[in-house]
Amino acid sequence: MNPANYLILSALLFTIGTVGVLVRRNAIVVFMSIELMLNAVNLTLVTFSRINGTLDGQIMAFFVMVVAAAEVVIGLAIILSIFRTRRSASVDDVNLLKY
Amino acid sequence: MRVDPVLLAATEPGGQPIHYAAASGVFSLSWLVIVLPVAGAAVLLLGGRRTDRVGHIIGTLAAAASFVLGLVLFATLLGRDGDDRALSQHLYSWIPVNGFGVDVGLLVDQLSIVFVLLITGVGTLIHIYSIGYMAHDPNRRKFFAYMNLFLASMLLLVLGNNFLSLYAGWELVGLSSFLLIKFWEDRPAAATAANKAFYMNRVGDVGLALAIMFMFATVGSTSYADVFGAAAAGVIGYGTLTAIALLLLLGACGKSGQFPLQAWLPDAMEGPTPISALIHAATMVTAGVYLIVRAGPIFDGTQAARTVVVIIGAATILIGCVIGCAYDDIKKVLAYSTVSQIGYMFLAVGLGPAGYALGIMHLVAHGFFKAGLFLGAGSVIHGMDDDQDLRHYGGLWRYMPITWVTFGLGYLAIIGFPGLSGFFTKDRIIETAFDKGGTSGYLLGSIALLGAGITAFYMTRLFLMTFHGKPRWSSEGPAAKHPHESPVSMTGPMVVLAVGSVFAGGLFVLGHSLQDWLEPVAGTGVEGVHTFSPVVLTLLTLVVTAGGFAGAYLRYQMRPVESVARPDTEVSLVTFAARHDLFANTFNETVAMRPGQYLTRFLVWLDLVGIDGLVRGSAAAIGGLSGRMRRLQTGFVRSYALSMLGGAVLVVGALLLVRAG
Amino acid sequence: MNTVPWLTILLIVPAAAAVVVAALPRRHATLAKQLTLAVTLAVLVLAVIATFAYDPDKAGFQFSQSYDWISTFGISYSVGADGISLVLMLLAALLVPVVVLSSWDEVDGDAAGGGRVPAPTAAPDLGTPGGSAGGTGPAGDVEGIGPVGGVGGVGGGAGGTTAVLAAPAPARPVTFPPVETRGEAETPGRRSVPAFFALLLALEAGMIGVFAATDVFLFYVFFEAMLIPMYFLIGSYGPVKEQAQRSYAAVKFLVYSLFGGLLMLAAVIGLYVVSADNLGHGTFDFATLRQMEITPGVQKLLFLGFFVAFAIKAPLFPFHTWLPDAGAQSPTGGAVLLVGVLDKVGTFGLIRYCIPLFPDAADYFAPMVLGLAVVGIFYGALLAIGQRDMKRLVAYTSLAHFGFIALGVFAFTSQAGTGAVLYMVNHGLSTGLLFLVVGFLVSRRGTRDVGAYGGLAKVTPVLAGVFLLAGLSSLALPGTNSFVSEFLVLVGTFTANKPLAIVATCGIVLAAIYVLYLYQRTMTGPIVHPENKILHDLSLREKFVVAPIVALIVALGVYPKPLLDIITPTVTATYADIGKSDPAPPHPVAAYPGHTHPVGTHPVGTRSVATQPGGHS
Amino acid sequence: MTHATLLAAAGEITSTSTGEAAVFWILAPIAVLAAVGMVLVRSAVHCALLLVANLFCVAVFYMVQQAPFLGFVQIIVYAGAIMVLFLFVLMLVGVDSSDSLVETIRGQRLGAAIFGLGFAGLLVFPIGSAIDGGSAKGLDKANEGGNVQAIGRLLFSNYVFVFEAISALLVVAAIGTMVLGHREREGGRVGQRELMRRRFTEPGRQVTPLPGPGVFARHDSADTLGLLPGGGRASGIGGIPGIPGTTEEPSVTDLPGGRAASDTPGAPGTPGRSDGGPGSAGPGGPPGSRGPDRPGGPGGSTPSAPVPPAPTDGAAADSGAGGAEPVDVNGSALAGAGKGDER
Repeated sequence: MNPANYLILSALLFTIGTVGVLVRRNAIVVFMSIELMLNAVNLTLVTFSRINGTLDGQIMAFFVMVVAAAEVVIGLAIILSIFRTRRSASVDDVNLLKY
Repeated sequence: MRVDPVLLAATEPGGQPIHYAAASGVFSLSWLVIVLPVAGAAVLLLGGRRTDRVGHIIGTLAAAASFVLGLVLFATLLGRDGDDRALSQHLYSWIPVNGFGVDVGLLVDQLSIVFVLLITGVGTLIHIYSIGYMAHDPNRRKFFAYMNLFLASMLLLVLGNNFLSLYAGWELVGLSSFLLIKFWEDRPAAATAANKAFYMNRVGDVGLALAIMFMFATVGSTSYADVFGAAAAGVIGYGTLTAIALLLLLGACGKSGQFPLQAWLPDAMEGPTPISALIHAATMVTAGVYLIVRAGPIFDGTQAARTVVVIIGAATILIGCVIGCAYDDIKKVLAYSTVSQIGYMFLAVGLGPAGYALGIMHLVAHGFFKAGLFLGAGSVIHGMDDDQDLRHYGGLWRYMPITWVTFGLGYLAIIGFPGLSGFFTKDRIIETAFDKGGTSGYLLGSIALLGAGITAFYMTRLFLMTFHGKPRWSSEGPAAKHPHESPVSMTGPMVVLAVGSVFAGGLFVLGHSLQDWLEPVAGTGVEGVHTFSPVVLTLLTLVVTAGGFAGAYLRYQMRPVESVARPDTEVSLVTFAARHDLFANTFNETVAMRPGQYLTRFLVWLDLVGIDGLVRGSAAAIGGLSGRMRRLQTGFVRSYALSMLGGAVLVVGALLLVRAG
Repeated sequence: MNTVPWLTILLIVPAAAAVVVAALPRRHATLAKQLTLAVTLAVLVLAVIATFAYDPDKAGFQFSQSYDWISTFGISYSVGADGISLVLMLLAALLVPVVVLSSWDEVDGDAAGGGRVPAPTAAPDLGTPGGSAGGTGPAGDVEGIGPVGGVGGVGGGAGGTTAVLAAPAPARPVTFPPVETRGEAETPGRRSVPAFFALLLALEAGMIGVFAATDVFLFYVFFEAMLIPMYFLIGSYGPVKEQAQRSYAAVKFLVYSLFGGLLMLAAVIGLYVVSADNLGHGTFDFATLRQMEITPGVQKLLFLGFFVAFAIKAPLFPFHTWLPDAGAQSPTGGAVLLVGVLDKVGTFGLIRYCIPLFPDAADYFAPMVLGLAVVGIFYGALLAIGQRDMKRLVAYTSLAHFGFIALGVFAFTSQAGTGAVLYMVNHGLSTGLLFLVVGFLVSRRGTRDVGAYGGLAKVTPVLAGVFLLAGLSSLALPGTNSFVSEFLVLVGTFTANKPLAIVATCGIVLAAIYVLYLYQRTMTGPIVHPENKILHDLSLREKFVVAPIVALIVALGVYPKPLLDIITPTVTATYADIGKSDPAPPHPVAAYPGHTHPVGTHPVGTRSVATQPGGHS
Repeated sequence: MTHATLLAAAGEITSTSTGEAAVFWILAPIAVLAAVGMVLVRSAVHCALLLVANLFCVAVFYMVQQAPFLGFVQIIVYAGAIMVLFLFVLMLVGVDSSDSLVETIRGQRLGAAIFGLGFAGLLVFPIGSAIDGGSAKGLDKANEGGNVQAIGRLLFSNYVFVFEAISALLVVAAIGTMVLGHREREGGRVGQRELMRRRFTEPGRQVTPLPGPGVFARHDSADTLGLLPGGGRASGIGGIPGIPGTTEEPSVTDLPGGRAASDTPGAPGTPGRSDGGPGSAGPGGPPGSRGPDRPGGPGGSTPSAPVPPAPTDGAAADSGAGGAEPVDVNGSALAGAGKGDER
């Protein structure tokens, strides 16, 4: 077993998250996909932390989590308030800002 | 005022240096001759309506003061030696740019002083005349201001000691002429005529300007001394010399109303009559003659240019005469008479040094009698309530005797009645033309002779139709006319001019006085072999003149004159052509004006649709393109995310490729 | 020794005043006016003092100052004046107070309204955007993308073209249906007076800066910075009723200028790169750059970058179409400054930057430029003759004049070059005056259409007189300032290139036609329109506005020596620097005994060569 | 991290313990499958659950990789707090809603597939090619004295400013959420008494509680309202004949768009409500649906309350009584419309 496998795994997870963002319309699911991507990144950071033998990667991952928490709070609040006004949580419905 | 102590020297053909002595004494005041009228004009123009009441007096005084100063200068010059009569005064440095150092300087010599006297003298008289003539015009002050401006410009023209000063004066007289022709500017005809005059003058000015550029490019200077020195020393190539001469001639033609630029002069008669007398008869239009005489050293070096001068002179004589016979407008007849008389002068000066003095002589004499004639015409027009049509006159001698007498004397002078000015001056020109020898001599002489005959014809026609015969106007009815003699301020100058036109020619010819006076400038004509003896030629001229007179007398005195001209359809082809200025205007319109208008319209279209269309087209293309492109901005976050991912793939791929490669 | 930082003072005073004036609340309009006038007059006084402090016989830049600005790229704030830039700064400093005074009531618009007669809106001339270029309008669905929509969205398609073709030269009332309805009745009162004057002040600072800069990058910055106030002057303070046209004109002006400016920026950066290659360290310092040898191929590219920017700015012939629109849609003061000073930046750039920096390229492209110049002379004149919109007409006359200037600059003789620089000043005066007078007319009558006038000389004699004088100066009558410069240009060109000079000289006939034809149509003849009978003549304020320019026009025509003395050494040095000397006349005039003028033999003069060490020569 | 250092780092990786390998090879497929499932399943709740599964897997990986602190934080914060928050919001928005998986943007799926594969390829293959058994330094030394302590030391020494900044960020986020969630009260404070009075006096107010989600119309009475399959109510307040099939169908089919059909049981597979493309998402709809009192629909219909429980929204328009109301075309993705698609 090679630690680099973690990297491949996180690459896969990241890509899956990306695709999720692209194909899902429900804002909440999109948001979850983003969380998935963040996790993938965190996994990378932790793996590299291990490879390099320093804890900085873990610290970084920790910060990412905190930021993700903040982001989730704000993001969900936004989704809610959009839902309140537009009766919809579909990202496709929020398309007024266009040509 | 700094007086340039350095002598401007040049070599003349004989190899002796000519000195333009530095002006000193009274001559250091010669700038005042110009500045006085400038000051008059400035006071009148800037003073505005405050100077309305005294405007005419100020203007006249300025002119008169200038004249007096001119007389003083003349008298002083008389007291000097013959070779020492050219005085140059450096005033200040005008356009100093490295090699191109043009100064404002004056040259008082025999030639310019003659012109100074003519300009200020006749000018003063006409100022006085205008006091009466323009008495009822609300803008009389402006009129006098413009007249002063004209005097100053004309004096600058003749007094400058380099070609650029001359050019400045040249264009400024054009301006004054423009201002005065359009003086009654609410008349569209006047405005149009003024513009036409300015345009055609400008065409001539281009020639003059180019000539000056040639001089600078060839000689490195524009001052008379340098240019003439170089011309006389033969260092200017023949081709260049000819080019300069022809360009000068173009300028002269424009200013003097010579063929092919003669069409503006008759139209210029839209201006007030005193203007016609001063500018368009006596002074400005003769500037071309002055130019050619002044530039004598240049023309001396190029026979070709001189031939062109002669041809133009001869052609213009005939053109002026023929058209003069056809018009019924008193001022237009006089205008065409002016054209043809200046043709005589051109003919004379084109004949070389032998003719320079004759040309000047005729010019001065013509200045007197033609100014007198115009003033007389003005008096008649004034008396006939601004009616200018000869066919509405008749039998006026009874009502305006002074005008009749003075006009008559001018008339006799112009047709060359023995003993009067024209007789002496014009006959000499005809004589010299014949003396040129060869076929060309005969041809030119014959043309001049023929011109004299036709002149006699149309002037007699004019005189008879105006003052004699039965009145073709009525003193009753709606169009009642009350012809009356003009006030003293008008008749006074007429009398003076009449006296001048009687005696001037004789004075000049007696003992070759003017010729001798001008000799240092104009050179001496080689006394060639006479083709005919002078006596024979004089008699011949008299016979031809008498023939012209008789023809007119028979036609216009013995037979009644219709008060309405026959319509164009019933007159002969020649008359028709003459009435239409020998189609000069038609020609100008067809060749220059119409194509110009079409070109202008085409260019306006081209600018709008072509050039600006290109600009706006590209703007519209970009606008349209962005209109399409913005459709890409769908508003769907997921689309944007997809494109971001695509971008990321591209960037990462490219990076990896670069690393791998 | 000059220790006073004249140029920086000249730059800062109006800039600071602009900020102050801009900060004034709207209701303090009068205060803003007075403050602006006072400041601009002060700047004028300072500029005059600086001119006296300037020593024309010293080579190089004077009043120089240099401080590091962006030292990483060798950019510095460095200013300096030579003969060319000094006179142009003087011109700018002179024209701004005149403009301020002339615009006194223009923005509030009530005081001038005393004689204003309600008149039909100006029938825009054939060239206004109304007549859309045939079918080139953008698709109809493109709307609301700003002024571009006004370009051709208005378009009558091909109909516009035929209408133009079929239109006879006289009276063709062009209506503007879609735009006119869109241009809502904007009252002049909605316009901020302090902002207007602040813009003028900012413009003045920009103009002085662009002439004073001796760092190429700084020059570029000022070059672009000037556009901003001008853009707002046109876009916000143009004719009240022509909302669409004026924003069209403003955008056109801006886009044109920016396009050229960007090309120049590329060339400026190119210069930096070249200097980094040549000198080891990149620099934007003009004095250093001009002594640098650049390979001809690179020179050509860089030259074109600068040239196109300046040709647009000036403008020269094919790049001119923004000028008539901008000129017509500017407020009068803006038009005066636009044509009087702003456009001079183009011609100034030609002689200051294009020639000394890229001598080989200048040599190579000179025939092209000269050709464009001559075409421009005739093209501008003919189009001016064909205009019915007075401001457009004046703008087109400028095109002809810029042709003369470019001709002089690229004739490579000291006479022509001096003439060209003097022409810049003179053109600022004469065309400025022309614009002012036209502006007076328009403010009285409310229309720019020539057909609405006629016979005004009887009603407004002083106005007519000034108008004529401005026109005469424009056609270069001797005795007015322009004559000296035009003749110098022509004579200088003639010594270098006879055929071209001969052709160009013929252009002066057309100059007479466009000026006098305009005068004839507006001032002479009977008064056709009854509204014109009650127009009032110049007021005292307006007389004060025109008086200094009139005086200068005559004074510089009679005695141009002071300016020539300032200009000539610099111009001579510029040409000497690139190895150009006046062609000597073949005739050895110096051989004449006792002749005082050493004309022709050493045309460039030894002094100038000696004073320019390290030049190309 | 450049490619070169990546390779260098990878070069040092050594084989790890078999225990770890076992854990990895068991959990990695699960993690991937959970992730894929999250993307594919329709129900948002299922998505959330699958994500939780994934998070757990990842947490285990953390622990295996000598990051026990992070692993627990992951479980507590992510799987615990954050996912709960998600689910909470899901409930607010409508728990019974599921996504339509019909793609509405042309080429979106294809593009996503291509670029996704490309991206994965770009990420994976360089790494895969770099795997040739190096040695990882391991964190044994760094974790001396405990992972938590080590992280804490770092956090409060090297990263103290970042830490503080992050704390500030959290505060800002909290405040931001409050701002976003806050709604200004219009008029004065309305008490219980007033609310009650309004409930009974104002026309068109809902007296009874709204039906619970997922309750179909077994009966339709004043206290238990009938619910249509599409989420709409079968009738007005206490309207007896609200049972589907017995109510006037035309009033349903009168509604514009394919909406009615999709809500009708007989038309499965019709593209969902938002399939009309962007154009149908007119801005006019949503505000209208918020209007507190719509001008009376025939029969004193049932306007939805300003902040209704989930099922009442867009579905309200389905009822024949509410037919006068412009259709809330872009109603809830989660609530009403999804139902039709689900079939």
